[in-house]
Amino acid sequence: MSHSAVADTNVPHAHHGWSGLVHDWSTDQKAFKNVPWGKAMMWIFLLSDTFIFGCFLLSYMTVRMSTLDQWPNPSKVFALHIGGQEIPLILIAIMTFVLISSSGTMALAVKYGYQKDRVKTAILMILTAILGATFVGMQAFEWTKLIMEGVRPWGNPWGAPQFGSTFFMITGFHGTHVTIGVIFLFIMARKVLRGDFDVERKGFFTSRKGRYEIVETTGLYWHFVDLVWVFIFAFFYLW
Amino acid sequence: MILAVVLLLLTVGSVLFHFYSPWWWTPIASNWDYIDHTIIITFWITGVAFVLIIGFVAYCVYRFRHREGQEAHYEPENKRLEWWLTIATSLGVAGLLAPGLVVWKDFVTVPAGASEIEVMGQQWQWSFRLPGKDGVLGKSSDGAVTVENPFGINKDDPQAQDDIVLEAADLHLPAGKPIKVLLRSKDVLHNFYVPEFRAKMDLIPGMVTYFWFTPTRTAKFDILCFELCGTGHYTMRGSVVVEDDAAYQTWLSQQTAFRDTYQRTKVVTKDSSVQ
Amino acid sequence: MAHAETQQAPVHHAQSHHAQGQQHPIGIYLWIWGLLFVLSFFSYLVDYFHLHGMLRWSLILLFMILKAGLIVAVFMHMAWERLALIYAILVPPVLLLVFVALMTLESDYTFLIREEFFGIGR
Amino acid sequence: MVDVTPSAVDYVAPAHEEDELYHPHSFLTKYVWSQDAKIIAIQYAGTATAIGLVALVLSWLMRLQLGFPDTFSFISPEAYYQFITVHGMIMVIYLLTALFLGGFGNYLIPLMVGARDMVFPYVNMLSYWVYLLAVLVLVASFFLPGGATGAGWTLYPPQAILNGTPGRDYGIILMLVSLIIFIIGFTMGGLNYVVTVLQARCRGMTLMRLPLSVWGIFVATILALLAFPALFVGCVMMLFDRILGTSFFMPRIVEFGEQLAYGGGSPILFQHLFWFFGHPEVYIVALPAFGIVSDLISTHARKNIFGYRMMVWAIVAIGGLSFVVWAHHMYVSGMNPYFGFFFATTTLIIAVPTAIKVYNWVLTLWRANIHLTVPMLFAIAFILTFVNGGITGLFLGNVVVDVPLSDTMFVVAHFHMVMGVAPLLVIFGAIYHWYPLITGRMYNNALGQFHFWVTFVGAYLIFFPMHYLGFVGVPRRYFEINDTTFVPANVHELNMFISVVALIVGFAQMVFLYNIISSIWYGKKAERNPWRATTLEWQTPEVPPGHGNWGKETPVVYRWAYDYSVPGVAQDYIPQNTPPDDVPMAKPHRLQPA
Ligand code: HEA
Ligand code: HEA
Ligand code: CUA
Ligand SMILES: [Cu+2]
Repeated sequence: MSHSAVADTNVPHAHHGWSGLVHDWSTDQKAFKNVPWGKAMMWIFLLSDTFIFGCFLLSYMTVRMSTLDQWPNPSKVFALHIGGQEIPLILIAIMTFVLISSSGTMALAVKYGYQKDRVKTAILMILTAILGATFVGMQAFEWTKLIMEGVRPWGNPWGAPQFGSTFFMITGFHGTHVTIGVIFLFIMARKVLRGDFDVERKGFFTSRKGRYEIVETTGLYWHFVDLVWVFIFAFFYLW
Repeated sequence: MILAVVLLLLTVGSVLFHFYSPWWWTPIASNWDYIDHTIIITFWITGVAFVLIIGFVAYCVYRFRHREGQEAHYEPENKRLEWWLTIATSLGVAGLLAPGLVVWKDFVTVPAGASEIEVMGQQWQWSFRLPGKDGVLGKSSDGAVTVENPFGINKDDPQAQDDIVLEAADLHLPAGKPIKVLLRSKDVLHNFYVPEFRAKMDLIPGMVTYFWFTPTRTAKFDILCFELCGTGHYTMRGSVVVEDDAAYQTWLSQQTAFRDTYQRTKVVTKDSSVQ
Repeated sequence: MAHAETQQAPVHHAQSHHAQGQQHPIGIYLWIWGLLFVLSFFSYLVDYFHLHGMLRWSLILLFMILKAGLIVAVFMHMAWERLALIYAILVPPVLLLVFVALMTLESDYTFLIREEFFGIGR
Repeated sequence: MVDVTPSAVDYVAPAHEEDELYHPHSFLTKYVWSQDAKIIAIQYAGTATAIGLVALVLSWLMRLQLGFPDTFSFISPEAYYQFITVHGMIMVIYLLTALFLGGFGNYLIPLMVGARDMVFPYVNMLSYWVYLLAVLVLVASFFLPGGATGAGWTLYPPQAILNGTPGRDYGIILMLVSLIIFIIGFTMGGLNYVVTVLQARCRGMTLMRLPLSVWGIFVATILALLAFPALFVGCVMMLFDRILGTSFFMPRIVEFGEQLAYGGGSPILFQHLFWFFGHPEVYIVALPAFGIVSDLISTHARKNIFGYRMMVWAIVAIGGLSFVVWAHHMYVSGMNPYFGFFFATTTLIIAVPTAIKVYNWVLTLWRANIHLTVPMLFAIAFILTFVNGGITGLFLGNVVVDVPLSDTMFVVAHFHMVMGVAPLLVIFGAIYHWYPLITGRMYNNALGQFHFWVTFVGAYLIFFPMHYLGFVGVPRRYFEINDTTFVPANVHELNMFISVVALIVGFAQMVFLYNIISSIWYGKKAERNPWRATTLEWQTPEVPPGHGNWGKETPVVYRWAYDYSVPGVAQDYIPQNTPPDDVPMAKPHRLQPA
């Protein structure tokens, strides 16, 4: 191996826990020992993104809690008729499982990436992307269904107009994140397959050498999208 | 050298300006002289800090200016000094905050006997509603607001019948009695402020906000809108007449109750739509 | 001096020769994956059985936090990161929680006012 | 004491270069599509200054109207409201935020932490072009039917998107879109700044050895990354309200007698989102100024900054606290009245760390060796204007005192003094200070002095008396005040005075521009390190620093940034990268004070 980029050189074994915390922050060069630049950047971006989704959800909470109008019951709204029976929230539940599955495949892709198993990594990433695309497809189905039933961003047949507004806005933003993730996954999978990270080929956007840690960075983003869904599921669909 | 002088001049000038300039608040006409007192306390505490700090800077600039052979002293920290300054500042802040919070408690707690009035803002004029003889405002809702019924008063509410609606007219208030002002808006944010009363609050559509005060001085005052509400914001004026109880009662007895005004406007609008 | 240490950490610590970065047995990922499925199923059941009130909310939040925790800790490898990173990422969202808490109070207030003044006639 | 000793480093870890840099080949990639943080910095600064001049001209027009009402027929009320809105928005976001973080951040961070460049130069470059796009979109709004928005820089709905407000058709849409673009662009840059400070420092550069400039910019960037999301969300939602007809912020509304299709939303929610962003935002423009001014004072007073560690912790504390004070802008907004207690308390608590910073600047001057260079003049002027403006903040923060003063000219005076004047003075000081580094030339000293005196004294004369207009009760955002029961006639004289001074101060800025532009060619050649500063940016092998900043080897840092006038040393400063053995000693002396 030519270059040990990930292995930062000044991680002292002696420092763990609190003393490690103090140590890491008070030494030179890096505050996050062992963490490459791209990964650090992704974490901080996700922190910022957390505030975006946090603000979306909190706005949703505020309008929902302060309106006098009836809030439509999501359990009913998102129910599907399957075999003549109404099953509450079933589509959303399936979407949840799809997204979680994609998180699992992604986690494995990261693992194999670090083992430099090109084929396995790429296959798992593509699988992740396909699951993600499936999720987006189901989302599209959901939107179509609601629109057919008369839900609009500015109103709906069942109560507070903010129901539609927040639904489209929050799931829309989440869906956009998923879509971006899918695109990046395909791009990265191609790079993995082509062996870019074995020869440390330069990335176009980063103008830095490509390494397998990019798989982990992509993974962080992907898991975050899943994480956001956990909150949306709890606060939008289960409330 | 010049800088030190200019710093001093600005500081002293500011203090002199404070005491001798003709620009100061208008004489108060409500119970909120507590607010004025708090401002005075704030002035003293912060003014002293300002003069001391800038005076010190001016002295240093003069005394430690670069001259041949001048050498700076090397002193990275002085824990004790820093602690003392922190404590002194905290005390200063506490001295500001304590009276402020006490008065705020008053401000948000409406006294039991306060009579309610309602103010409605719209682009760009004021309307008012007084409770009438029964002293209670009738029920209303934002959904029922129409041109004929600007407050969206519930026509079936018995307590609403004697309410007095003043559209684009002066508001009258009796002196010496606490008033709870309920604020509503038809369209956008506005803010009800009479500088002589010292108290203000925003009007929010779809909400009711409030503040309270006791007018203490009889006169006619201007009401200004203090929240940007569109192009006509600066023209959004009204008047409030504070008068003694006798004069107020006389005025009150000349006003028409809601049940009558409502009938009348309805007839008028019907007529005009026929034409 | 606080850092009188003179050590220079060895370059390859805990790293096999052909692999780098986070290395964890595959079992743990599969196990967490399963747990996430189970937890999601549970939270779905909360709705399916029409639980409500405090019970519903505590279960929703419980499952939510567990799921979120597992994803962040294991899938995002937070559990194996050094504390410096963990705190840098986990502390700032506290500000968001303050915001949420205050907005809860605010929307309650708005609702009560609206209910009191405009509630009639709806 | 840990890191403020003048002695050697504790340990030096082996070098660890992440990567070599890209190499630009053509003129275009070198100076236009450049990925070099220093070029990007200049692009940012140039754009910010250009758009800042637009805002300056707008402020003249506003002052003309306020000083001489009924004189200028071309200033209609609509135009006036468009002017204040765009003036405020440009000044706060497109000028100050962009200049401090995009300009100074890009230039100083890599140099001061001893890095070769930002960690991801390509993204950094994109950041600038996206920012430029945001500026262009903002400017475009003036030229569409209906013109720019006149909703006030706070953009409060419902008013911002209803008919009574100028620019309601396209202006507001472009304003919101421009902000969204700005936030996206800023995020790309901001991530770079943060990661560069955290992960790309040179050997020996611990956080507690960073110059305070870097600390200020660093913490401000973190604030921005966490605060802009709230604005982003608010903008998106308002855009939907305007375009799609959703009702996030729109309750039931009867506009000019007509019932609109909105209902049930919460206008006050927007205010909370806006100020959850807005208050940290004012510190985003204040913290870099705090940091930079510390370095200016220390360098030109030839003395270490007093209480460095307190300074760092104060920056961090102010940054953290700034997220829990936002509703002090909403005391009279009709929010839950009990919030007043909470927010008044947190707001006044912020005064304590801020006061510590003031004390430490002032104590740095004590027993110093003060060179009254142009940058130093600006730095000292900053102290006066900032203390003055900060103190009026205490008035406003103390909830009951805010009740009569809110939305009066007192508020306008407060934020101009503390934001429009104080940080701007630092910007000027900083430009003069780093001018020799950036251009390799000296500015014209006489013109610099002239610029300083007119700007400092003038700005104080504009904004100090303005507070008293607020006491009188003159409202802000009034096209004209006309006759009232409480505004005496002499208020108009004061307004006239303010306007005249504002025009003079404005024109003095042209002298400044002339000075910095003409000195690029006609200034006398600067020495390598004309201020004899310790920080790394002055220690580069080439001046102005070349591509990659450091030549072959990145520097190694042995000491904090403030080793000025160390006893027993032959010169009155020791650069951060001077090894202990190379320090020139005057006479045999113990290096470490006991
Ligand atoms: C750089 C920008 C900046 C800074 C640093 C500040 C600093 C402060 N601001 Fe200001 N503020 C603005 C920019 C800024 N502000 C803007 C733009 C607005 C208006 C927005 C709009 O509505 O358009 C505004 C409005 C504003 C309001 C709302 C007014 C209203 O609309 O009604 C309030 C209220 O609390 C406030 C308070 C404060 C306080 C307490 C501080 C404190 O941080 C100040 C702390 C500093 C000091 C206190 C001075 C130093 C201390 C000493 C010298 C020691 C002596 C002190 C004691 C004895 C205690 N500000
Ligand atoms: C940093 C912010 C900043 C700055 C520098 C200024 C500078 C000035 N501002 Fe402004 N102003 C705001 C931020 C700022 N303002 C904001 C946020 C509002 C609120 C808007 C609203 O209500 O919605 C406002 C509103 C506002 C009003 C209130 C309007 C009203 O409410 O009716 C007035 C009135 O006099 C005014 C005047 C001026 C004047 C005369 C100047 C200056 O001319 C003062 C003198 C000049 C200088 C001190 C030098 C400035 C130099 C440059 C800008 C040059 C460019 C930069 C470089 C070369 C690096 N401004
Ligand atoms: Cu109504 Cu301003
Ligand atoms: Cu603030």
